Amino acid sequence: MAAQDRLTANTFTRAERTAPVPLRPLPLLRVDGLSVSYGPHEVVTNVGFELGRGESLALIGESGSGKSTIARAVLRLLPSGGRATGRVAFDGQEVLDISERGFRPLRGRAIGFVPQDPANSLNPVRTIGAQAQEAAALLDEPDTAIRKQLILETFAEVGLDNPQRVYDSYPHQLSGGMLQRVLIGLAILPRPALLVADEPTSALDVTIQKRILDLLTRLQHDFKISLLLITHDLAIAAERANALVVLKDGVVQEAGRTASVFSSPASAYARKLRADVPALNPDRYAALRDAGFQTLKTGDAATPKIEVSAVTKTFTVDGKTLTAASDLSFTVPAGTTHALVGESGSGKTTAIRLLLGLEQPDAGTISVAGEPITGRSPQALRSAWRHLQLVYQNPFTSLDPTWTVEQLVREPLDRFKVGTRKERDERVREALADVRLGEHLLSRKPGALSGGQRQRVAIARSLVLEPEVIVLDEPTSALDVSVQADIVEVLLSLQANLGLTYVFVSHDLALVRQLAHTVSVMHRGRIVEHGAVTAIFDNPQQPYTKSLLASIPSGVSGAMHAQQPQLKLAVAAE
Amino acid sequence: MTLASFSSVSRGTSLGWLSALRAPPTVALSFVVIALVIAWSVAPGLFTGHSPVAGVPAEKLLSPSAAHWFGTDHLGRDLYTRVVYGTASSVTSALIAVVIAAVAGGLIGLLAGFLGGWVDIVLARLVDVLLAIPNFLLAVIVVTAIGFDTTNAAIATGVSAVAVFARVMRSEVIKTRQAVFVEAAFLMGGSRWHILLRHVLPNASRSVLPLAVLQFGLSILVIASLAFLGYGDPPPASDWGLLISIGKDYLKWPWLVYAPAFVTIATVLSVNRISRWLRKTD
Amino acid sequence: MRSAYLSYAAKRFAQAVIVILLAYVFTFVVVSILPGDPITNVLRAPQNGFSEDQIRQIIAAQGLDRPIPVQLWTSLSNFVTGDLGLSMRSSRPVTTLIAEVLPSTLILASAAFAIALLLALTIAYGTQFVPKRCGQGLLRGFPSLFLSVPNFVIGLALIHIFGFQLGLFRVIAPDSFWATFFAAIALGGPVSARITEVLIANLDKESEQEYAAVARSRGLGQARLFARHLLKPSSLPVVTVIALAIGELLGGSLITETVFGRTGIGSLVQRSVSTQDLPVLQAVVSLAAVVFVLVNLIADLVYPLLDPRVKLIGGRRVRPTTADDSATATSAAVTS
Amino acid sequence: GLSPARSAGAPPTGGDITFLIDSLGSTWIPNNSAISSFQGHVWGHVTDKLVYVDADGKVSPWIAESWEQNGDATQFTLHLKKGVTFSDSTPLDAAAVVANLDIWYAGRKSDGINPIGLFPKTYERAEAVDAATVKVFFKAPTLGFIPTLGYHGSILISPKTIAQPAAQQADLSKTSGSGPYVVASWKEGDFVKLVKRKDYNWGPAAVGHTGPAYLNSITYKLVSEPSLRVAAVQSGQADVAYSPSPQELKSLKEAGFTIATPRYLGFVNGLAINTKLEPYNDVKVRQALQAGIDRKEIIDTVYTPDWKLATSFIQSNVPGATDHSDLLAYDPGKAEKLLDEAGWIKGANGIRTKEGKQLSLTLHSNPYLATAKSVDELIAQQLGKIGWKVTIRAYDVVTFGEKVRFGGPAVPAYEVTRSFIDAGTVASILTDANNGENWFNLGDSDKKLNELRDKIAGAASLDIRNPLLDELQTYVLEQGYFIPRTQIVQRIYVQSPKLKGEVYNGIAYASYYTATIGE
Ligand SMILES: Nc1ncnc2c1ncn2[C@@H]1O[C@H](COP(=O)(O)OP(=O)(O)OP(=O)(O)O)[C@@H](O)[C@H]1O
Ligand SMILES: Nc1ncnc2c1ncn2[C@@H]1O[C@H](COP(=O)(O)OP(=O)(O)OP(=O)(O)O)[C@@H](O)[C@H]1O
Ligand SMILES: [Mg+2]
Ligand SMILES: [Mg+2]
Ligand code: NI
Repeated sequence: MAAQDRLTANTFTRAERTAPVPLRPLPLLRVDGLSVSYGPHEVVTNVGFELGRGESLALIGESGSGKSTIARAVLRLLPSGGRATGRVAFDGQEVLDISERGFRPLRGRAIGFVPQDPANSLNPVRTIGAQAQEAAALLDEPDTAIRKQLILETFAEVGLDNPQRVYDSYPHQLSGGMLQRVLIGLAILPRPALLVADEPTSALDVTIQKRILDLLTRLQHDFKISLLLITHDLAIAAERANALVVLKDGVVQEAGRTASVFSSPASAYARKLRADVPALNPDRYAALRDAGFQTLKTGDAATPKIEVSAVTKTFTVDGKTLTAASDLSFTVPAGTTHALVGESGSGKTTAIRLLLGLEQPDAGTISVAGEPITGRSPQALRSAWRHLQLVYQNPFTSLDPTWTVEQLVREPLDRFKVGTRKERDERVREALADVRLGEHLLSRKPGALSGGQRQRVAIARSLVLEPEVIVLDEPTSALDVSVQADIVEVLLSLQANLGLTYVFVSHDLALVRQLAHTVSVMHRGRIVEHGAVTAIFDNPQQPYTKSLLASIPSGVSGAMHAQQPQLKLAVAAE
Repeated sequence: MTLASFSSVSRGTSLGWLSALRAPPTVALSFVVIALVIAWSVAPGLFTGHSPVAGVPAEKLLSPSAAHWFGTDHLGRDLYTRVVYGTASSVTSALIAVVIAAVAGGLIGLLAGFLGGWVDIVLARLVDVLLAIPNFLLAVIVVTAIGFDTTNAAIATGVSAVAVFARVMRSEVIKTRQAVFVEAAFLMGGSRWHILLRHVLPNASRSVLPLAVLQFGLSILVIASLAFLGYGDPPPASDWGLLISIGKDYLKWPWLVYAPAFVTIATVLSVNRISRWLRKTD
Repeated sequence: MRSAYLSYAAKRFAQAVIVILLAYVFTFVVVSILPGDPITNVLRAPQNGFSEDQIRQIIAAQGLDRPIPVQLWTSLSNFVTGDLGLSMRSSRPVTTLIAEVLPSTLILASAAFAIALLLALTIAYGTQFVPKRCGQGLLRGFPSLFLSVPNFVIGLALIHIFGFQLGLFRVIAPDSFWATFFAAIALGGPVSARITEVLIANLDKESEQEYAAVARSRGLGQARLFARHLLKPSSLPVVTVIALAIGELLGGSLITETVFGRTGIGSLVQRSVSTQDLPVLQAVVSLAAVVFVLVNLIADLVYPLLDPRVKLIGGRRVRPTTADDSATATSAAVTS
Repeated sequence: GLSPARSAGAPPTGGDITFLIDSLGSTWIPNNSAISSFQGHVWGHVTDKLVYVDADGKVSPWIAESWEQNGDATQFTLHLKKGVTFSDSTPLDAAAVVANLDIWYAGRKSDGINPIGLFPKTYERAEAVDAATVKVFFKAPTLGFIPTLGYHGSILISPKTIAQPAAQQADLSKTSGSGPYVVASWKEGDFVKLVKRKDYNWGPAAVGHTGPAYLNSITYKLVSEPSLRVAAVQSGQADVAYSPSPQELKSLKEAGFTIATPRYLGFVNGLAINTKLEPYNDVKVRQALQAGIDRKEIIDTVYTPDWKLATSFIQSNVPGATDHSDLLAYDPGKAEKLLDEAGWIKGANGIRTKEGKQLSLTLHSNPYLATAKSVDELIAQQLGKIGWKVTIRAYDVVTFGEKVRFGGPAVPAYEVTRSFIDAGTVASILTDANNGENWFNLGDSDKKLNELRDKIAGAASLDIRNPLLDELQTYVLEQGYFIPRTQIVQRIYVQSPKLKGEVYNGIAYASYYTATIGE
């Protein structure tokens, strides 16, 4: 399949070279036969695309597919060891093989860059202002006072409330969202012709994410900036870009206008990708989810598995008290999935840590399967944990890197002394099979597993005890959509078969909608709204819930409404 | 046996050898040097036909030649042979130092980091004291207190490095203790000690390994310096440090200093290179 | 914020005092608890011709037959009042002995420190400007070479080349400029190598950081990137390493002073160690501890002022660290 | 060249010399430091002694112009030179001498001032008869008293200095002697600078000069590396290097440097055997040891021809020493035969065994002698050939003092390097009577040795004593009680050819009192 794709990409570039369309205006950026390798490993192979002036193009693909690498090759910012071959023309000028000195004038002035990770993209020991002055130096403006004025104006433009304070701050004194806006501001300050934005929102909350994407779209319009947007979120790409390039393992799978790629994806990969995006497929798991729910409902739906009543938790930091959970109450019937949603810092993790007894509440009671959780020592909680397990948010940190998969999955059985040796071996294999992991992985260590495989190991580990309740803290937020889809499927079928009760934490409302039965919306430590998923999503009562729901990328491309018909793209299907 | 454990420490299983093969040329060269050093210490007899103790007094102080690669010493013994036979003791003493430092320091760091509270406070002050006394001064004081020979010099060197390991171990343990997988282990029903031994220790030890390798090289130098000050084994021992320190009295015949010094430098250089490589690949 | 700083400073100061006292006790314990009675043995040397009875009288006259805890208590209480006692070896006041040799060691150590720092900065910063093809690797290999050569071999080689062959200095005048200069090179070499290693590691780490790439995307050249962005964050952690290196200069002076025939703390220790001259050893160790603790105290107190990320919480220094501080920590720890 | 050979005409005065030394000892309290072989150099120039003992052991007048003793050697009368002063202008008179004799004998222990260990313990008291006459009383006959006055420890110090507390005495610049030089400045562990005393006028007649010294100053500078000391002299940076490595001497001599290897009066370097310890309680084993050491090879390999083969167990320049080279010849065949007879049979590995025990010998290298380890290694090789298993132990000075003792149960062979002035003291050291050191762990068990000891102690004249001494030497060597290695040269000097006229005394110290430096 890869060979096939490669062929098409080649065909395209060759066709372009031999028969250029004479009347077509010169594209701002043209990438042609670009390959990049790190040492001996080629991670980007023969990629080509074009981006016209004032247009936007999204590079999409799962993690590690080479998106950032392409962006960096274009920007000539490959890390040491990276080597690019092929052709990259900016405004008709070949940029790959000119000298660093020759390329430098383009930097910032003509090509702006918004990096992926706002927290690490500003020098931590210099003030924002000092770094902004560097960007402002690219303007032909000798007067520092005026330059500062321009900086402050730009900060205001990107929606920073108090530009002067931001100017004087050090990076660590600002939140991620603010930093991301600063970075966008610094990138657009010299009014570049091309803006390369590498996942500008992946680290942010949905609400802020929407604001930033809106800002980029607006800037693109206002200043006629071309946008090379990199994202792994198909929904965002669909909403924001005129054109798409779908990558897998460094090879272009499909490229074309957003509308056509979405309406009729030509490659199997793009089709699967589209199907896995929750926002585009809200009812994908409805049948699976409700099947399990229905069977149970007839049984003992009356007895709630989890009861949380009037729980409050405050933390004291720097002498200031912070209420992370305030008067939380909810119940979860057996065999159902309850979701906790809310933006970052709203108290979701705190709620479930209280639920597991990892933190003790200041007030309120919690019981799981009739057993009280509150007011017990860790030793006393062991018996509760026998039936109550947690899957952590981050599969990269929740598994001991020195243990093998077998040891990891076996550990709870050994600790709780479940069954005989033989039976334990048996259970480990069953659990791995449940999460669809092959036995060949048994002797691997987490370092040799992909993120999705790791998270499945983590789930297997919590399943192996056959607990009644599993708490999942954003179990898929670190993963690609396709992996996420696999895991969700596993979870739902297990629930259907075993009647498990889930508490599911997520900030991805689209995902919640796909798999939860009931939901609590959290905001600043409080539950602002709760009830059945369908009821809340279809008819939100609270303004906060409404804004959350509005931020879900619809997958309906804004660009599709834009008037850019002459967009010409390398579309294999054409 | 100690040597076998050293080489296995360096990377572990067959996978380790694969990556060793893919190592940069300088690292590969370093491994070759270390392999040679190990071979010398395991089977010195295979590398030379001379005796390290009995010389021909009439052939004293000959300059390097085909017959005597490193020349002969003041009693007519083949210096190359003495270097080869001295390897085992040099390597062993450096190992003793590292083991003492790593085990004692590691234990202190482990307990301080994991138990926290007053245990941490008490141990931290102890480590501070050890840190506050310059390493070499500490080694000299300890070796005078326990007597002068190479093993004691190794012990003193180890003691002087305890603080370093304790510090690194403690910070690693604290880092590890806060790791999510440690909390997860509690949820899996693990007891404190189980978690300490099976989760925290192996993980925290990983960054101690390059340090231990580095310390190995450092120990060779410190023990050599102690030998230079006269705190080494009696003759006819031929540890590298002793050879250099004997040679320095015969500077008119410079190979007596420079040949063993060269071997020492090559070994330490290789060990340091490997340590740096380990740190990078980890 | 101010009060947080003051309470931090007070706490660090109290710790420092405790460490110094403990170092004093530690030396006493190590030297006197372990077997071997140096005084008696020196007296027993056959050329002295003392009878056992005479030896016993001499020991008793100096109060060395009292129980160890009593001796410790006496010496500790004297120490606290600033009385360091008499050297057992030469019978002269320890304060005089130290005062006599301290200037020479201070000169050597500061020269060594200056050279080490200069060398380290030149090499480390040099790697930023020397291109890969024109010997950057050589420059990078330099510190590990210096770290692999026994310090006394460097010293002997320097003396032979510069002292005898080139006649730049006279061996019998080790306090002359050139003699001090080369002794400082021998002493400072390994220290400079440590600092260089940490600096290079930090520079590499920092230049791999995203912000460096982002700054470059704004059109900064290597020189300005280095001066504006990399210099400060990569040099900050070195403050800690430097503080630890001071201890090594003191320890290293033992060898360097012996080799170069200088009189200083190092050679004083060497002389005292062979006779287990406890009062002198205790004084030197405490002095080393004082220096170490003071320098670290200063480093710790200055650090929060230099690095805006550092927060002082409840008398502790907290830095929201990036992933890889352990490399620096390791090298820093090794340096001590 | 041990006697001052000088041409006629007034020698040039002036000049400064630098003497590189490996250590400057520990304390400078005169009593506690005087016998240290390092400080002896300085004391030799700063202080005078009552009598002078030359390299051949001949005693001649110095501050004591003449002396008498009573018949049983229990009372001595010393007549002092007049007009002698200490550098603090205190006169060196009878009172000063009495003060010195008293502190040599008793020290001031409560103040940390030790007695002089080798000063006769039979001392009773001394009294000043008049300003220039001192009478000394002993509890028992003490024939060696007069020579002892020329020994290291017997340095004359100003009574004012003697009266000072230890901490003051430890400051060399506060100590006054009556010697041709005074301490101008010093720094512990670094250097001692001496300048000449212009009014000095009481040098020992034996050195042929009594006026002020010629050289203006002498600086003793500590350089601990032997190769550096030598290189400094070679490159003209210094004038004398002390204790070079013997291996370097040959080329130095060829390059025109003066090499001095004066021998002190005393025992040769050798091993005192513990006769209580298996297998050395067997005379055949001891004799095999005596014959199994190739003394010539030691000199050829470790030393140079400046070293002399041992001819007895005392140095050949000691009055009364006789030549017993025949007893010390290398004869491995004889050694093997003796061992075979004693039942030590060579095994497959070349090591001899008897009743399952290996024939072993542990040598404790003497920490005071730089070449000791090399010699021990060579001996280990030589004995190895005839079936001995030799182990070498090396301790520092402190541990050596603690672990290694004459006749100690773990020490089969104690390495002796010891100077003395009078051979009469030798015999009494060998057994345990009268506070003897009991070198061979014989106690009182060897009748013949006891007899010789008593006869020698009671001998009232040298004519009676010398034949007895010869008999003692033969007996000790024949019995293999003492295994000589080489005559000892403990002090080796490498000297710039410009420096001439130095004198070596009976304890092999170089005195530059008579030396001059040319261009
Ligand atoms: N500095 C580097 N050295 C070696 N390999 C690298 C380096 N940077 C990236 N890679 C590899 O190149 C491949 C592409 O990485 P890249 O960062 O371009 O992916 P991406 O699509 O941006 O992923 P993500 O969505 O996670 O940001 C990956 O396999 C990655 O492991
Ligand atoms: N141990 C703690 N000490 C102090 N403050 C804490 C602690 N744990 C959480 N908080 C604070 O409580 C608030 C709620 O945090 P929590 O982790 O529950 O949010 P969340 O909804 O899980 O956010 P995210 O989506 O980012 O995971 C935050 O302001 C957080 O800083
Ligand atoms: Mg990326
Ligand atoms: Mg959370
Ligand atoms: Ni240290």
